[in-house]
Amino acid sequence: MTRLPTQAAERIDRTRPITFTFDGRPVAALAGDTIASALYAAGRRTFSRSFKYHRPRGLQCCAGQCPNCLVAVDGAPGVRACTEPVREGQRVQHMNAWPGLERDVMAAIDRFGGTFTPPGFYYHTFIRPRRLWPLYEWVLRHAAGLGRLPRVQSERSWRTEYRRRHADVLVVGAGIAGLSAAIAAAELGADVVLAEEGPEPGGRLLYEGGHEQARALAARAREAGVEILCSAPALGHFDGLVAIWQGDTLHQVRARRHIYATGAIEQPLVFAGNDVPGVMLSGAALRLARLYGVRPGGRAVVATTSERGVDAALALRAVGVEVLAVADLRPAPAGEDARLRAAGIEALSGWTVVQARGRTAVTGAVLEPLAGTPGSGSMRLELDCDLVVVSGGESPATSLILQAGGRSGYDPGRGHFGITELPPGVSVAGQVAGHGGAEEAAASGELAGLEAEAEAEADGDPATRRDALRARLDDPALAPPLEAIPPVAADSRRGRAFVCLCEDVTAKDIHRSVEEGYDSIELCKRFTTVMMGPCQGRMCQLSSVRLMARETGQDLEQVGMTTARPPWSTVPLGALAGRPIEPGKRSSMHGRHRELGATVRWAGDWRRAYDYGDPEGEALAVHRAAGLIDVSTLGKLLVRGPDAGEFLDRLYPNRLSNLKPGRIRYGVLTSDAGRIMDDGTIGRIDEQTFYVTTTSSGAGAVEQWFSWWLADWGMDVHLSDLTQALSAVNLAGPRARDILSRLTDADCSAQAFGYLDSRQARVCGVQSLLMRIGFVGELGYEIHFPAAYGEDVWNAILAAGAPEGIRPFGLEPQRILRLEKQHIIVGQDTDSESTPFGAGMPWAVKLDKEENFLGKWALARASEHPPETALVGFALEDGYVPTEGAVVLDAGGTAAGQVTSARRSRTLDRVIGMAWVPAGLASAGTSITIADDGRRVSAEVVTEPFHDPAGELLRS
Amino acid sequence: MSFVLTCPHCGVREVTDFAFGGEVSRRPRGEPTLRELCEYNYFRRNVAGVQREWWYHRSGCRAWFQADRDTRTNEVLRVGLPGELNLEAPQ
Amino acid sequence: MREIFRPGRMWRRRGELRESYDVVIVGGGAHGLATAYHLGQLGVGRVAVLEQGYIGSGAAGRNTTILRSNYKTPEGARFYDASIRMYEGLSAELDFNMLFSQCGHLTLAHSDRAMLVMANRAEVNRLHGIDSRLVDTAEVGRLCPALNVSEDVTYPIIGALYHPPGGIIRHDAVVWGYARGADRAGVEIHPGTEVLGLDVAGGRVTAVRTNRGTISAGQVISATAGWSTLVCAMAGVELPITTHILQACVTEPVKPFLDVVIVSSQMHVYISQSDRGEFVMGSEIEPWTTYRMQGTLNFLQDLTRHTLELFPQLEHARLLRSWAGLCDLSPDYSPILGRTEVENFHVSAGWGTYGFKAAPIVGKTLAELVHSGRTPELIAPFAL
Amino acid sequence: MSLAFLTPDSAGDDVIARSPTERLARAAGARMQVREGWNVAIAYGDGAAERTLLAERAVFIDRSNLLKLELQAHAPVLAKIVAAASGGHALEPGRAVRSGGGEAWWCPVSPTRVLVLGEPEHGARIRTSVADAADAVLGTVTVSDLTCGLTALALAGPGARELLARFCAIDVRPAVMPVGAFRPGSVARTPGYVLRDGAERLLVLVGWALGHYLWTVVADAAEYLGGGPGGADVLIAP
Ligand SMILES: Cc1cc2nc3c(=O)[nH]c(=O)nc-3n(C[C@H](O)[C@H](O)[C@H](O)COP(=O)(O)OP(=O)(O)OC[C@H]3O[C@@H](n4cnc5c(N)ncnc54)[C@H](O)[C@@H]3O)c2cc1C
Ligand SMILES: NC(=O)c1ccc[n+]([C@@H]2O[C@H](COP(=O)([O-])OP(=O)(O)OC[C@H]3O[C@@H](n4cnc5c(N)ncnc54)[C@H](O)[C@@H]3O)[C@@H](O)[C@H]2O)c1
Ligand SMILES: Cc1cc2nc3c(=O)[nH]c(=O)nc-3n(C[C@H](O)[C@H](O)[C@H](O)COP(=O)(O)O)c2cc1C
Ligand SMILES: [Zn+2]
Repeated sequence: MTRLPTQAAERIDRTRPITFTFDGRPVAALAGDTIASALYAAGRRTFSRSFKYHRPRGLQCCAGQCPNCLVAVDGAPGVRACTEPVREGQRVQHMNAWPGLERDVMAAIDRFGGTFTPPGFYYHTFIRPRRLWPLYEWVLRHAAGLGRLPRVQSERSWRTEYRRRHADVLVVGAGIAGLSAAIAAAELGADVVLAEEGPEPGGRLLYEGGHEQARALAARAREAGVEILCSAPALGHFDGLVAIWQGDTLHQVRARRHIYATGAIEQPLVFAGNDVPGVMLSGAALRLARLYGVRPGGRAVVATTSERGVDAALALRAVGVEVLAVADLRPAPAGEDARLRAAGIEALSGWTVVQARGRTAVTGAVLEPLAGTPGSGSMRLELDCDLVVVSGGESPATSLILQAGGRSGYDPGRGHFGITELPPGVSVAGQVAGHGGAEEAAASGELAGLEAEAEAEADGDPATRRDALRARLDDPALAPPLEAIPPVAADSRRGRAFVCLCEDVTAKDIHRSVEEGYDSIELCKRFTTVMMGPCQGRMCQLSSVRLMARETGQDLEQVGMTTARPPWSTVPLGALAGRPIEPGKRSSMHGRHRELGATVRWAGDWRRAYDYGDPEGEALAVHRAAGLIDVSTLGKLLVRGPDAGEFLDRLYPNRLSNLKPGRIRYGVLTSDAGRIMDDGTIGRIDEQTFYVTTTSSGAGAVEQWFSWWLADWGMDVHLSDLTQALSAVNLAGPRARDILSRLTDADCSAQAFGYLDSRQARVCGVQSLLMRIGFVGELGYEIHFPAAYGEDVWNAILAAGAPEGIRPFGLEPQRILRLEKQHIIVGQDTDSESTPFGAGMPWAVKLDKEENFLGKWALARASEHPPETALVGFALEDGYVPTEGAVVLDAGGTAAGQVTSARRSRTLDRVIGMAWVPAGLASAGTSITIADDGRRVSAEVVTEPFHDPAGELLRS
Repeated sequence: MSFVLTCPHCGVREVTDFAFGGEVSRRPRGEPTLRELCEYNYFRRNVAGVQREWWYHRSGCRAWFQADRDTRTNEVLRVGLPGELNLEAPQ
Repeated sequence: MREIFRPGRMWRRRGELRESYDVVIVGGGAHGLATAYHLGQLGVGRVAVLEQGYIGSGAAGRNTTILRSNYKTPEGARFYDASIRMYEGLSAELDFNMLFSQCGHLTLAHSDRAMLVMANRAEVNRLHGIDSRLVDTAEVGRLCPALNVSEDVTYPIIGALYHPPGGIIRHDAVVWGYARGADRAGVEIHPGTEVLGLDVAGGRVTAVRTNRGTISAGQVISATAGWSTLVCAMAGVELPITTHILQACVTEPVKPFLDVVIVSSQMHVYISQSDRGEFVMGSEIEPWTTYRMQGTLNFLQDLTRHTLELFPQLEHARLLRSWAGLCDLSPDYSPILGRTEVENFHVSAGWGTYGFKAAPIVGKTLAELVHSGRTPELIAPFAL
Repeated sequence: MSLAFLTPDSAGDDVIARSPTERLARAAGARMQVREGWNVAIAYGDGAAERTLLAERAVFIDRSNLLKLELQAHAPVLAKIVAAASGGHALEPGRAVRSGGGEAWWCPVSPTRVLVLGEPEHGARIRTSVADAADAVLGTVTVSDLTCGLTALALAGPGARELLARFCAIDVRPAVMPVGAFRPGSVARTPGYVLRDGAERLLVLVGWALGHYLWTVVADAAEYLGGGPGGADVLIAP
């Protein structure tokens, strides 16, 4: 491994060697290296194979912007080697090549297939014969894709975190501008977060000679209390919420003010062979040399549109790179070529690179004067070199600002799209705002920081300082020098000139796309897939727009940019997902159910006991002796106040205001469209107080519904949601009374406590609300009591009932039991279209009530015609249990209804169910045909409860 | 989470704290015609502009309130409890 | 073969607007362009498609491209089945490969209730000759080995509705294929042409005002999806529709391992792997109405959390881009298709999150309606 | 009292009140003791480790046994009650006030709804005084005992805020949310409340049936940050 002598700004620790493997072979690195810097130091030039043509690709940006160094690290694909720090023992692998990076069989596409695979070739091929398309598709499919993920994996293995952070000011980008902004705001007392995607604050200062300043500024910022997040790209601006990804953590920052100091992205030039390994941006070459002590090449040619390339040439020269020539695209010598000449470097004003030679590494460069420059057409220079350094202008990193609602426009002076309009609460500083020089960037940062805290601070110094800064930034002398706008040297005879390295889109492809009619930037993007790869246009948007402008004869502003969308940098799904814990409600008895062997399943947002292993037996126990079921999941609402009765009369289609204290009534809840929303019982506790129960899954919606109408009607009613505050059990079966009597002092006799009565009493010593309700069709008591006692009361009742043979029963046996009674379950036997009439509950609707209750008008209309379909019970003799959801056929054999419930009842010794059937088939005794999984079965309609049709047991 | 809403009781919260209740419409006072009933039940103005709408602070104070929000930008111009925004409903 | 290497122009360059057209279609999405194509096939006179942005800039260019026909209601099943059958022949018909991948479609059930609904769908589908059946967890595992079918997860999979003809397609290709077909039949396509008003006189539509001038029109069709309320309101037609955003996202492309479309409504996830190797994922609509096509962080968070429960191996797949599109939701999730109370003004709306799959049949039937003046039976149930 | 069935005041010998997190606490090594009719996790091990965590990082402590009364009344009526109970304090949104002896926090959910939180040992007294206050005003007052409606965890220690930030979006920076500030809002993706009841203390409440869930979320985050569960006694200064 060869390194340059110690560099002042270097990030590596030469005393700490680290070893990792690349494609299985060990690579020696130093602490502080990135994977790419270590590999480069070790002599590697090819880092990846391109998406489509499998061309060798080398380092281009060294800043995590381009797709050229995507590798897989410890199995995770898509990692940017140029920013990923090395770790001991890390397994790094190349991605898109077989058998290896050096020899990739698919590279044949590049040699031979190129002309056969223009953009979108697949749209025009493989159309006929149709039956071969799946085969072609398989081939296409398997050629696509870069990385490889495990085919199967049983659970997440990466722990990721969310962190919420509120701040006064969020600064994105810790270059000189961002640091200055953060310091200014924090020193005024603001709570500031500063996010930087690089591993260290400093931005360009770090490798452009300002590392000491960078480190001093960072220290000052920390001192002022700024929270600096490094290796932390801000991914998106979501209406003021900014997501920042840092390793295992996704920070979600909501700040009062946002300062974007995201700098600018150095742009490549488009010329033949501009993708050959060894062609790199000036920033990349400098980073390699200065941050990692790696010499980017031996003999270099530089092409630039600004001073940036000139600086780079001199800097490279200083680290021992022989710089053969600097092709400066600016027409007139900017006077700076003197600097180059002094260093013995040839300066070629008005020239550009038209071709980089070489296949797997640069071997030479061809330079020519630009069209319109003296010598163009006749002069050319061919130089042998191993490095072509380009600097094709800078494109402000505006993505997040645009996401925040800012606008951009083409700035002809600078040759790029800059910010023209800012949304409220957002400011910009530094190069992204057009303040490119270090001092200017610092000044604009400081100003943004001061402004961010303007409201907070007392007047005086900062205000004066702000004015001074504004004056300085407005100085016309600071107007940027005109930069040359690089023409496109896309002479296809010399080879492919790439616009987009992610997707292997060439200048010629853009030309073709326009020719074919995809003549807007958006259509061109979608057709050629330019800008749709991992870089999302950072390296290719500007070139694409320029090419489009040329091809369509529009100016760049008219061509415009494509939409800025999150994420700013690609991010593993795991980092977005956070912790995988989902809220699940559990009743207080949950632990006991498990110990009793219950199968637990979801029911709405609750975890519920489905059964205890023997659903039919559990149901039988309820018929023969007693059973106990946990019904804590029922929604429970307290409706209280002088208007409570009227409120309920307006909500329910039946009358509730005349209910007597201590009595209970069933009610269905309908929408104004007359559809069933929910059902439950309403008990009156006293004159002003009602206790309403809802279905388990409907509880939230009903509470929301009640409070909505309460808000709208403004009645004197209080609502209190008691769903979770109370545990509830249903003790049911012929022996329920005996068992209960032993647990309470209350008189449980049929005379004192009849069907649909409610009472308050202590049960097992606990104050409870008791309700005689019979969903399961036997004598039964619902007992509601404070949730903290759930477990102990449950145990006590089971213990007390042991002599009678009480059994706990779950949801499944309850379904059998209620089906025997033809009690409906809203949401299973009804859907969003069902009305009480269709569901066979006309008695639950009192159209003669004078209140305009919810659903009244629609129900009144519905009542005028008999429903087209009706919910009925049915029975089957041959033991077959139809699938719930099976179709009921009409006489003509077409689908006209549906089975909603079906179970085998051991008590009745037959299969029973409920189904929606056409009105003509709804009368008792009619035979209906059910189509189920290809078979036809007939069943008989039964319109009264199968069990205890007269309800004697219920009332006993 | 994207835009925030200011609950009249609790202050600023992420929109995911709230349930959306749709645009504020008027329930017919007396017996509506079939067309009126349909319009009330199903038809919405669905404006591209400022809309007065219902929100429920589901995760917080559990109050329903109204907001005037621009559906083109999601900017919330004002919020209030029912009856507080008694200015003419926005056009 | 020549065509591949020198394909020539897809459509003519946008020309000037004429003063009048027989039919003006507002909206250059899949529905508008399919209708234009079929009008062209029927030889209907001068037809123009007016599109405010670029063709396919609406939901057609933003959708997750899932095609299926296993709908619950008989009329829906019939209708979508006809559309899928058209899709099957569309690449050949338009001589443009739309990369229709009939890889199959699995709707996962995590609850009894979902199983019930799916059993019903399967049965209704079967009665209409649509290949659709209920499968158990083990078979789900066989059909999609990459899927985590373990019981030890938050929402275990208890079964699925399997629909072999379902699949995904290259959405832009559908738009472009129809646009080319329409263009070749003489239809004019006008991108960058925003409709600002509709003139109605004597109960019938007469003219269309645009940012490029007013044109008179014999018949006008609104195929403006998320913008339907606004365009229909220009003619005084009210709709039972609200507009919401639906979001989607893609990952960086990886080598293929998911060969079937997976949908879990309970977890609000649908996911497929495209021919480019990227995972295309979507979720449910945002509950609030909006016309602003900007996404939310919450979407990305919930979607990825749920997706990783189904596919833990995607934890290191990288999110590449996310976006939002508009959806025109009707209260009963059923479209609104055909005539309106304004004469000669027709509409295709209410497509919510599922209208892409309907584009071919909508195009065909709407064109028939315009051409013949009679509402085709297939779409009669969807009248306003 | 017509709503007596809401009040946990068991008279049964074998029936004690249990927190929804009891089993998790036991599994984490809690020592339990019955106090005021509640089975309380008083300490983990000898309590030394949790005291260190409290001083240096963060502990979370089950406080589900806190008394929680919900009062509803018209705003002026409610204001009167609060003023009487708190020695003249007005009900300001987002600010809880302490009642007379400092034994209860009166937390405004809205102008028409307050949540009163108190230590279990003062439970009877607070209940009586609230009932008296309700009786003393004109207008309907509804007092619902939500002691078992909400589970509560106290987050304490210098890392309390950072711990909360892992699962809750509410801004609890001291400048924004000083001691006594009270916020209804989403906690761990479910409806909840946060009260800052001390400089380095945050009390988090969510629905009772989500106690198990909340504990799981908090324990998971705490473990990552180097914190852990603490017993009720850790909050009592040694
Ligand atoms: C994220 C997302 C995922 C989806 N996933 C699926 C899926 O998997 N499967 C499926 O079948 N469906 C899906 N859909 C729904 C489907 O995309 C739409 O229902 C369907 O595309 C709508 O028809 P369209 O293509 O004609 O609409 P659009 O493409 O929206 O066309 C309407 C056009 O009208 C234009 N327009 C509007 N107003 C005017 C005006 N005033 N003047 C001129 N032009 C105007 C718009 O610019 C737009 O181009 C999804 C939708 C979204 C947003
Ligand atoms: N040498 C010269 O003569 C010369 C000329 C022009 C400019 N400059 C330099 O240009 C710099 C301009 O300063 P600046 O601060 O505007 O730019 P900068 O490029 O130094 O800093 C921008 C920073 O933002 C970070 N960033 C961008 N997007 C991000 C995101 N989404 N999330 C997190 N971090 C993100 C980048 O990693 C970078 O570190 C100065 O350092 C100046 O010295 C120098
Ligand atoms: C099925 C599908 C696949 C897509 N794949 C990509 C992709 O690979 N890369 C990309 O940048 N965008 C992809 N997009 C998103 C588009 O770039 C773009 O975001 C979307 O069409 C919405 O347009 P807008 O972002 O310009 O508003 C895809 C879109 C769809 C509908
Ligand atoms: Zn609130």
